[in-house]
Amino acid sequence: MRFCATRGAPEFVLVVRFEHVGLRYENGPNVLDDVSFTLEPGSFHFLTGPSGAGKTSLLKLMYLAQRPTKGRIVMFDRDVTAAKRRDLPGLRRRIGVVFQDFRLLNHLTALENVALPLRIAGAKRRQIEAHVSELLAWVGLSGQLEAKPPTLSDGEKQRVAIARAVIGRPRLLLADEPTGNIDLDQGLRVLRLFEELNKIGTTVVIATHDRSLVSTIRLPELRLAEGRLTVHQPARAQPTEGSTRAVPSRGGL
Amino acid sequence: MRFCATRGAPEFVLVVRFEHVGLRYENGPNVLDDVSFTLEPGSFHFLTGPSGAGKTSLLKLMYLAQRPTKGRIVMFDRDVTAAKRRDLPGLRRRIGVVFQDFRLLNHLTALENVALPLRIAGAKRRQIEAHVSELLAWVGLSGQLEAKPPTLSDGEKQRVAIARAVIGRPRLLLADEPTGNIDLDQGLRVLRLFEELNKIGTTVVIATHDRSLVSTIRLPELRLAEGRLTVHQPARAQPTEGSTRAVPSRGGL
Amino acid sequence: MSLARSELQLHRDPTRRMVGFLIGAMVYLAALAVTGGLMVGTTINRWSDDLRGNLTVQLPGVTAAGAAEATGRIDTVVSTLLETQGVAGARALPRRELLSLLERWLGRGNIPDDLPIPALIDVTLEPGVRIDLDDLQRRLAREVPGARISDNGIVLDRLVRLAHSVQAAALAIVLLVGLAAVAIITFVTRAGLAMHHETIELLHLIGARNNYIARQFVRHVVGVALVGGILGLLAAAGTILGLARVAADIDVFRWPTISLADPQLVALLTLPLVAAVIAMVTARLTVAGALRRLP
Amino acid sequence: MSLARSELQLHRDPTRRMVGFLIGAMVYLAALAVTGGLMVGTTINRWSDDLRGNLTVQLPGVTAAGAAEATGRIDTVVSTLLETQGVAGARALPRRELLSLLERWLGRGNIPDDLPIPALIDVTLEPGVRIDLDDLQRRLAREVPGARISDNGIVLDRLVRLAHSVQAAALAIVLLVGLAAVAIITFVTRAGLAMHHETIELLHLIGARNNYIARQFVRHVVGVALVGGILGLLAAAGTILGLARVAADIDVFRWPTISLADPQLVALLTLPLVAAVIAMVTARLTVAGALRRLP
Ligand SMILES: Nc1ncnc2c1ncn2[C@@H]1O[C@H](COP(=O)(O)OP(=O)(O)OP(=O)(O)O)[C@@H](O)[C@H]1O
Ligand SMILES: Nc1ncnc2c1ncn2[C@@H]1O[C@H](COP(=O)(O)OP(=O)(O)OP(=O)(O)O)[C@@H](O)[C@H]1O
Ligand SMILES: [Mg+2]
Ligand SMILES: [Mg+2]
Repeated sequence: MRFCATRGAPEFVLVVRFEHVGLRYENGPNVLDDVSFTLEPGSFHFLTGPSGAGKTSLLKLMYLAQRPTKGRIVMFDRDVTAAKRRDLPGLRRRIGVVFQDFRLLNHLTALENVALPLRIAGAKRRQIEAHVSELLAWVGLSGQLEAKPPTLSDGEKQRVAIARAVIGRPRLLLADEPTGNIDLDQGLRVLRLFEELNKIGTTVVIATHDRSLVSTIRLPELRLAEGRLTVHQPARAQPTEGSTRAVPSRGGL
Repeated sequence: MRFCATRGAPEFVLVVRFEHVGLRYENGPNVLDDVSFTLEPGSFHFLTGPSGAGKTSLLKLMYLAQRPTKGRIVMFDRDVTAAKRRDLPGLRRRIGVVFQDFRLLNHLTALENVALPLRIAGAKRRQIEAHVSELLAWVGLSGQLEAKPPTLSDGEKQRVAIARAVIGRPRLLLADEPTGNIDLDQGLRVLRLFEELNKIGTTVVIATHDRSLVSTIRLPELRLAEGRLTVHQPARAQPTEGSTRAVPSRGGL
Repeated sequence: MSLARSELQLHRDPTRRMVGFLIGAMVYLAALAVTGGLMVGTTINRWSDDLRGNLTVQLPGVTAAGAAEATGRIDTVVSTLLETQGVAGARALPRRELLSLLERWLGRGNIPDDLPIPALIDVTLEPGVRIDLDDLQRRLAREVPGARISDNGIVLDRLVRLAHSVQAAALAIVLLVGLAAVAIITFVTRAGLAMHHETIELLHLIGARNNYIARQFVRHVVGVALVGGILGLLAAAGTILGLARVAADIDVFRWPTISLADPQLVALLTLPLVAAVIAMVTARLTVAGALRRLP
Repeated sequence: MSLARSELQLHRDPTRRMVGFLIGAMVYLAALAVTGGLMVGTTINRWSDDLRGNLTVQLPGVTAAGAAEATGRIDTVVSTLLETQGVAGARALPRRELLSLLERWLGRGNIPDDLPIPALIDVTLEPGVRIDLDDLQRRLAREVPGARISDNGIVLDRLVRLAHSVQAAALAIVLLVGLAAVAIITFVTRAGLAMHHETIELLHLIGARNNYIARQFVRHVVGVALVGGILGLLAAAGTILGLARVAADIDVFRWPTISLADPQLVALLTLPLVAAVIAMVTARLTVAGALRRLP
């Protein structure tokens, strides 16, 4: 799978910047306490932490599904904590998300599910179809283009969800446990897809507790524990093709 | 967590026996082709295979959510392919299932979700509460007894689902990717829970593609590939406490 | 820390208010239609009752002076009438009554004493009896020359036809509302079950018996239907009493005064029960159908 | 391999038939209520029109012999009346007509020629004019001693009050059905949206604008409302025409013949549009509300 279009100068200097961000759900404890970090264009990170540490919550803040209780969040050089509601859809279209629970629409086929982001962006129907079925073939679902999610295995659903997240060639890709339901082989294949995207400038964050994944592919790691985030650089360079241009982020704290 | 009640002689000779079982969904290809195997009381197996191999489908046949297209299935010494509909609930109550997608009821608290199998079996409310909260504490959710699933992290949901599957001390425990959303530490803790159950006679089948799990705990493995099932014995005895009385199953084929 | 009563938690359902409201509305409409139908039917029946089995016998006019002499003739006719099979009663209209009727047309004080006013005898017939009028006429004329029977047949006929039409229309409306109620409850229950499909499936998979699942739905739907139905009935009672008050002021058409003790209106009290039964049957069938589709 | 028209696929929705049916039913009921109200109102207006602006002037009775002599007096009164402001017409009831009225009471052939029959003059007033009856009475009595005005005031008054009550009741029913329609559409739309909550949330999260989401719901609901409304209206038209045929047979009460060309009935044709607009507004508000609750 090749994402052909490459662009010249990036449209923005910063993809994500958290400044002393705190988050608590109503009458619960603080999930995030004081989190600061920066993601630059073209960076590639793992987001790790024990179950319930707040990984999904952190991603939610990034895909604008949640507002922080305190602190400031800058996305694509814009302060989203102060942004107007009608500016958010534009920002969201630059972000691709693989949800931990897939969130596929059960009444649509795999093809239609993956096509959604293109439809919303107003793409032509012809273009959509060719593009979508190529991508689905790449994740190994060429035989199930017309299958509805309830008839797919969980690993298949996850791959549809991944295809939907990347189809729009987002500037920021957030994947929540994207290999939790697929085996290592397919997991590595998915990672290669993410690397392709990363090569053309997409910033990637993968939340996972799959230590084998983290230890196979050496990437800087955003580690969440007890509401705080620390950045860890890999011990040595990536053992994979060396194509993931992971830019060390200037982490906060 | 200790399951105190132990029984004398088992109520049945065979827990599961598949005889030349085949399964295909309407106008799809054969998912299972000719699967034969036997699970004896107190056995403990992994069920492995690539995504889409039919692991969930095989489990569905065992928890009676699906009827085979061909072949015969015997559960607890009864031919379920010929059983009357009204006899099925009784059989189902002997089976605990951890669903791959959790299937928690969103409008109920964690406590109520876990209590469901006991309520259905007609247990007293008092007994239920103490028992359920002890179990939830054991899986690390003592602080979230009253939380509804939508406010839980995915790992937390999975642990609620696990608690619900084991609360009724089932004779057969089927877990579909039960550690997909929790980290290795908690995964091992959950496995220890399953081992406790296994010790008092519960037959356990865990579907997973987590090779690190399979390689850490050496158990016989039901391997699914291209519609066929093969049984693999572990290279050597279990490295854990030695408490998992895995009985080698006389696999079919 | 406590366990909820029912795992389906249907009482927190978003469709709950809708079901209650719709059932209430249907009961309301049904109650109004039934009452309206009863009222119109009763009214027309009264009108026609006033005429049905009524004959008027008319004797030649007499002046005030001859009134005393006429009394004998009137008595003869009345006794002849009373002997006739099928006649329930016969009453001579007093001369004063006739005079006041005439004054409407002739103006008060304009009736000279020497105006020969016919004697009118109001004859009530036994219900359901058809009398041979020609024979009666002949017999009366033999006794008192000039006695004539005037029949209200045509008016009566018209009114009976009208009564039947109105009652048919009322029945049609009640049936229609009833059908609508069944349809609505079915649709709403189905939509509710569609929302709960996953819950039903899970309960089924972990070994709940069909009865256990159906019971919860039925209990919920019946409760909601009863409450909605009772509220609808109360609203209908309010409306009916309000209309009754207005109608009582207007006796032009002789509307019957509505009494809620009327046995037919008491039957209305069963409407919420009917709604509850419809809801129960619908819910039970729908749940059973949904469960049958499960493995 | 093809892409669906709309990602919400609302046309496969289980609530679809319910929405259509309910809207149809509401339009049906509203149409019947409006028609019924119009009919009753028109009827009573006719009845009262017959009386309103009607006076009867009565002159002392004359026998057949004195009839010719009386004609002069009648003419005097008529011309006086016609000169009076507010009087549209005055017509003496021919003696024959009076006689036939009297025959009802006195029996045919029973009216002696020497019966002094009063002359009655039917006076039509210009609509909306109130005449000083006392003054008129005095003037008439000066011209023709014994002339008296008899007013239909009491009957008229009653009928006007009845007309107002009935019209108020009809209005109340129409309002009620309208409110019920709004409530039902709101509930049904909400239930539909609750079912689609996850879809809406996902579309929102991947960057769909509110308009994009709302448009699909609105288009769907409006389509369903239009179809349901039109079917409901057709059913109502069928019922009304059926009732009209029955009513035409019965002229006892002078029901107005119903003509579907009546401008007020033509207004009924807009009911499906009204339903569609209600549905549109409800859907738009509900979706907007749901989206506002999202981050
Ligand atoms: N209800 C269904 N209707 C039609 N096809 C189905 C249905 N359920 C599963 N399948 C197909 O059957 C195959 C096996 O599915 P299954 O869910 O059993 O796989 P699995 O081994 O559990 O995979 P995973 O590891 O991804 O969960 C898949 O190709 C899937 O698309
Ligand atoms: N909507 C919510 N309301 C209240 N509490 C919530 C909500 N969502 C999450 N939480 C709580 O916040 C904490 C962090 O949840 P989160 O989903 O971010 O964890 P996570 O790191 O993604 O865990 P996992 O690896 O299990 O997915 C958990 O304790 C969870 O119960
Ligand atoms: Mg998470
Ligand atoms: Mg599976």
